[in-house]
Amino acid sequence: MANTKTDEKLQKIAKDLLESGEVSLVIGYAKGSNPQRMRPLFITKPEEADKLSFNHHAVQDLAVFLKKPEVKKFGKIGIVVKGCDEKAVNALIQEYQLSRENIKIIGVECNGVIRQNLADKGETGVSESTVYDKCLICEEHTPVLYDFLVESEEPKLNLSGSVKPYAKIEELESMSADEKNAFWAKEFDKCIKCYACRQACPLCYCSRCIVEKNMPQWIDTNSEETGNAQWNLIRAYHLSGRCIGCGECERACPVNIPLMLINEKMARDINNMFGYKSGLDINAKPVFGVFSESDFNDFIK
Amino acid sequence: MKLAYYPGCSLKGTSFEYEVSLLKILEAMNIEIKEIPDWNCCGASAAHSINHNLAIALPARNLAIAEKDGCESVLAPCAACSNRLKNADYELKNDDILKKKITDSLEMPYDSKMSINNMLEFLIGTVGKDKIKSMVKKPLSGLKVASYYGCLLVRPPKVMQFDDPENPVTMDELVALTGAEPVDYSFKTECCGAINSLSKPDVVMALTGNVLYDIKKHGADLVVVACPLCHSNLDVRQREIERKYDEKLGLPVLFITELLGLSFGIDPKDLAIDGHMVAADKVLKKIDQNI
Amino acid sequence: MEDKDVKKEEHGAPKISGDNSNDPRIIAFVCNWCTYSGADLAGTSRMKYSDNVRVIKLPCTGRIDPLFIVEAFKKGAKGVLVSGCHPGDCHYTSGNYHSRRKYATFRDLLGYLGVDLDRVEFSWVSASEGNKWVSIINEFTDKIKSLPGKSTDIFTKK
Amino acid sequence: MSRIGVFVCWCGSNIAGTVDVEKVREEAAKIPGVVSALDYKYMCSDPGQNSLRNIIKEKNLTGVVLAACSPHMHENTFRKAAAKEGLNPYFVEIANIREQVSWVHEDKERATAKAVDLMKMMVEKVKRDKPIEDVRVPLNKKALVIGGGIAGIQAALDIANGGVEVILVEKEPSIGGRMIQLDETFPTLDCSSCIMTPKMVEANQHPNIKLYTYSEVEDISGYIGNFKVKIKKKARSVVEKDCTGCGECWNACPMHKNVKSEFNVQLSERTAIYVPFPQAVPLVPVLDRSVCLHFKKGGKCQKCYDACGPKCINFDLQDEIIEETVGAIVASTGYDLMDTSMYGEYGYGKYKDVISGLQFERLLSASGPTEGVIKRPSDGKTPQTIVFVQCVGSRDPEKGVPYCSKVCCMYTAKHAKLFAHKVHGSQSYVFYIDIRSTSKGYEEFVRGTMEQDGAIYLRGRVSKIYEDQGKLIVKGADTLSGNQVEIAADMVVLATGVIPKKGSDKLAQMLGISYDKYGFFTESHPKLRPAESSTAGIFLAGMAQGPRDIPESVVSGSAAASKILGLFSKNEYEVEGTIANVNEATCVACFYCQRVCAYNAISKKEIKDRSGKLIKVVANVNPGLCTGCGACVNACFSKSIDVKGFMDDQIYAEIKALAI
Repeated sequence: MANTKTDEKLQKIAKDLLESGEVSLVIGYAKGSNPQRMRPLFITKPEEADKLSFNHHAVQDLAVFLKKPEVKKFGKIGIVVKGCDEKAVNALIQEYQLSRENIKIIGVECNGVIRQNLADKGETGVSESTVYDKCLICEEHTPVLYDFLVESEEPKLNLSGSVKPYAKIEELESMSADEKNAFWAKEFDKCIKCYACRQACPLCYCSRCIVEKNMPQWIDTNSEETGNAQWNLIRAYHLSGRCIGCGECERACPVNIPLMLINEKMARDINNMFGYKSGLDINAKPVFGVFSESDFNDFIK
Repeated sequence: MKLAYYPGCSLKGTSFEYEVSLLKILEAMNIEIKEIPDWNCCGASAAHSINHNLAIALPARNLAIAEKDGCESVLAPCAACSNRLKNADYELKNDDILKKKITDSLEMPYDSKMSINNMLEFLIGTVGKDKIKSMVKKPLSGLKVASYYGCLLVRPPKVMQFDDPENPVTMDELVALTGAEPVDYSFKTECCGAINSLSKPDVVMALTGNVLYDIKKHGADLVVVACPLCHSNLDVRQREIERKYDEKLGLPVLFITELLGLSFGIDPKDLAIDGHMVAADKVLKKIDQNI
Repeated sequence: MEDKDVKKEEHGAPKISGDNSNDPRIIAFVCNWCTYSGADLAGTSRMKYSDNVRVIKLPCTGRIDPLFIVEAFKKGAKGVLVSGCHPGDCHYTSGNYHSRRKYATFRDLLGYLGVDLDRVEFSWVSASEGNKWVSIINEFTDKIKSLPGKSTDIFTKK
Repeated sequence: MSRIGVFVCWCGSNIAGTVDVEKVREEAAKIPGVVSALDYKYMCSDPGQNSLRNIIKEKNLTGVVLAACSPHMHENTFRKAAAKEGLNPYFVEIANIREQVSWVHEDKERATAKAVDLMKMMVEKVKRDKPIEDVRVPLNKKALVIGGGIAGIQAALDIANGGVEVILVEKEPSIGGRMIQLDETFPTLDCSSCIMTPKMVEANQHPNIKLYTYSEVEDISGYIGNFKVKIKKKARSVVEKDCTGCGECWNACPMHKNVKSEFNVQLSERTAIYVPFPQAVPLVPVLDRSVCLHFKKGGKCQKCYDACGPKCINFDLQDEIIEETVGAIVASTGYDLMDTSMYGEYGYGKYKDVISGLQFERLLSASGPTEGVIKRPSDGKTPQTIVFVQCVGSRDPEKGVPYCSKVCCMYTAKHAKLFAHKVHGSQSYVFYIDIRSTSKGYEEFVRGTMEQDGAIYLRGRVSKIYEDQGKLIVKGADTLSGNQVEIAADMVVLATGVIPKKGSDKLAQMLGISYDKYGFFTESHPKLRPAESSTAGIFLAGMAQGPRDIPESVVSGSAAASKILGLFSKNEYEVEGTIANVNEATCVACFYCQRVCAYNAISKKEIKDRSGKLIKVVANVNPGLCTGCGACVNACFSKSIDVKGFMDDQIYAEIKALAI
């Protein structure tokens, strides 16, 4: 398959970075064996740069690799990121998991990525009905922070407003406690406690997850309803105000629990309550690292 | 960038000179603006003292139309209009509940990303000093010009975010660009009494009189304004004030666009300068003598 | 080790059965400085209040982790109360402020996942507010007794 | 294996009247790990305590639970008793079955059930108690005072008189602060320099005080008892020890009309080499290199050097960094006046005769630019009418600050009074919002200004000041009569609000103490610990904490000093051992713990291998600073930090003990 201009730009940047020794590893995308899928690519030699590519099938948030020790040991790293993924890089910097000096951000302008299930059926067009919900609410089509920017050649995502992203959230909000309970009990019932959601998340970087702590065992490890509910609750809680909405947890879930309905709801509410959106500013203090005397107090007697 | 233009009622009526001169200088500078289609009242005169939601909804509709039209910035030459538009935008930005209520009732979305400019912001910010300077063909040197800002351009400062609210200088800077000499005086932002224009003319005369006599005392040849309400008080009432206080003023009151037009070398007639109550003949003569 | 089975047979005190909806178990997590002292004041003033509540003392609301709330539900509590110093009064300057953010978020999340928010209560009770402590406990107990649902059952085995 | 003793107290009938104490004891005996269960009438009595001690000894107990009154009553009593038998005092837990059970419930059966629950909780808790040792921190008995105004000088003198060495650091060339700029002080009208100068001299000559003027604190690390301080002694260009303060140098300086005097608040000029005022301490000039011709024109001018007898001027002197180790710090950095240029309507800066209160002080002062004769800056004439405007910036949330600056009501009354005394037949007007004159003699003082000295007080705000024919026209409202007023004045004095000294927020960050949104340092507790900062070992004094007048500043300086002397009366600083503890193996260094710590107790620790290679970074708790509040535990996602005395597994066990 021919290189697009975007690909060429990416390859040039990566090549230059590796040649000059500014980074010792570049993480990016390469075309997969199936043309409708992109796969992550790790390159350490300039001559490998020509494999780099980017298009609307580049779904994965590569920032997840930045938490891996085997990647960290490379020291200075270049990474290809979409706007949403780049927020994960910012959040990692905010939380001291990454230092700005050690990362070269190769931002790509992204007009939406096609849902994998549709892509697998042959969908190649970016449109309101084919991209992920996160793309419909995306405000960072151009990454907020980058060292290099590769502009998109593709047409802008046209929003008519006919598709309502995360519509289920409002529906859930209007339900009674028992109805909500029933909805989530059914969803969590499917959970097999594989922790793929955690592994796929760029911000779940603890080396010993709370669920693995057994003195005391706060979260039951059984994969019955009870342990599942506890796990999903605590996962969502630990990501509240931190989740940058890349949707990787939901995509990784083998039993299709709609995790983004929780993540997005919390992101909205945190923004409403505290005026904070995650991953937009590497110098901002995380929402749970600070407080305001005038914080939301209505629920306290 | 597409520029929306919100004329408001004054520019289409009592202050037609303002629009005529604005369009003229824009034409000269080759700048295109697009009048907001189907615009409505900004709510300045009555709505905002009676119904808060309406006072927000009216300007919001104009902004929403402009946004839908693909504009990122809007020019509202009338100070009251720009004041109302900015107020609505500010409240919508800071109150999500109100925003939902208003956009629901308008049945139009509004993204709150519109940059709203009053005339002075537009001239200094969007057009730019360099551009204006390059347009000046007929420098107005020797002319002493007092800039009167009134209240609406600068207050409330938190919302207007424009210049120093107590000592604004933007218009003076524009005056200086034309080659005229800006006159410093004490009542730049003092109330002209516009709110009482019809109900308590005595108060208006006292307040406007204060402003005009102070300007006179500081030796100005003329006054420039960027607000139709200021203009009508300073210009239309001047004769009456002279009679009441028994002291001549004879201060022509021009819109800043007219003054710029003059310095661009545009024929005063094309700028509708003859449309004012206080004749500007002397001033025009002075300008002509300069050349 | 102290496991549950041992406890069940050994502790023969008047015991509330597994389903305690009619006589609900309420667990209160309180800070040492304000609310615990406020409860002490209710005691020294011999005020009477509902005996469904069990108090767990912590140094500060800053130490009261949302995990405790879940754990309390897991162990059969029908209502959980968290109480500490009023804003500005924290013995440790800002523990209650930090926690307030967390509780606001956690509570929101609990509600979204279907826990009836009437079952989780937060209050500021100072060392001088013995009467407030009493009315909060009484009102909370009454409320819990009146709730029909089993919205915390997602955390317990059916 | 746990060997727990449970002691159920009757408290006479206080507990036993409502709780079946025997039942509680029986239940206790059934709990695995409980080797002794006992009930007794009064556990807190001597026989009660003795039986506790005997059983600890006899049964070799590893933990004790008292089902008794509130821990706030007798926890310490029982801990001490246990400690006497060699049991770690923290292995004593109290189940509060009096305040939380017998006194508040009536149904004996249900009360007993609750008492049993509470007792069981505490048994489970005590089983998991880990030995806790109180932390002892050695103390370097030397104090640092930052800021040499009246509060700092007072603190330094008190500490020094207590026999402790003090380092006093002052940013300006002389100590004295704001107070030495004032003329006379309310309400007694004693002259500020007359009462301040002796204190300055005393501080300078005190054998226990080391004075660094024209110096700034550059860096502070460490913690209570052991702060490492770096002080930058800025290059003075004058060798202090040789200088006699004769004045030949500044008299010789050619730059005598170009630089505005900071001390006289821009109302006069100073030379490039100068002392800020004649009574400066130390009386050693400073060469201002930013204006000195020698430095600006390539070394040609050296008139001061030529004039200097002892030849103590040295153009080559460099900034010097001095390192000191101290055990405690007083932050008394004082205040600045707000910039009133945002009040464009008052024309400060535009009209020469609109001046600030501090400028008026200098005009009044006998050592000021006009030698105490009130002359207006524009033309040097003596004003006959002065309008004083209070609350310029204060109590104005829109443009200034919402708080009251506290001293303005009083100094304005003083200004009006002194004006009346100095210019006979003059008239002053004071615009005010409220008059706040609550200290001793203050109200009488203000009334005197109104009644004897004829100042006209107008309750209302000023909307505009403009110049007209040589007069300043002051437009304002007199809300008591309901009239708009216009006063033609010769001069206007603005009572400008006070704000914290510029850069005090930076210092606070360096010290790790908290400050409010305006930049004032915050007290550890606003009522009960007003002299302490939130960080152990750092104390506060003076206006840096918030608006206050001279006597209050002096009191706060003395308070800080007495706290330090108290601290230094022991050789070690002792803190409770209930502090946080990091699990370094699982810590991922996200430092949320550090963000929520109100005490700056958490720092970064690098773990390195033998070759010095960094293995990982983890959070580290400073035992001297940690108070054991536990906010860090709540902030930690992986629960890699825990707080002794309230450990996660203890809380878990307590909840579990309540399981139904």
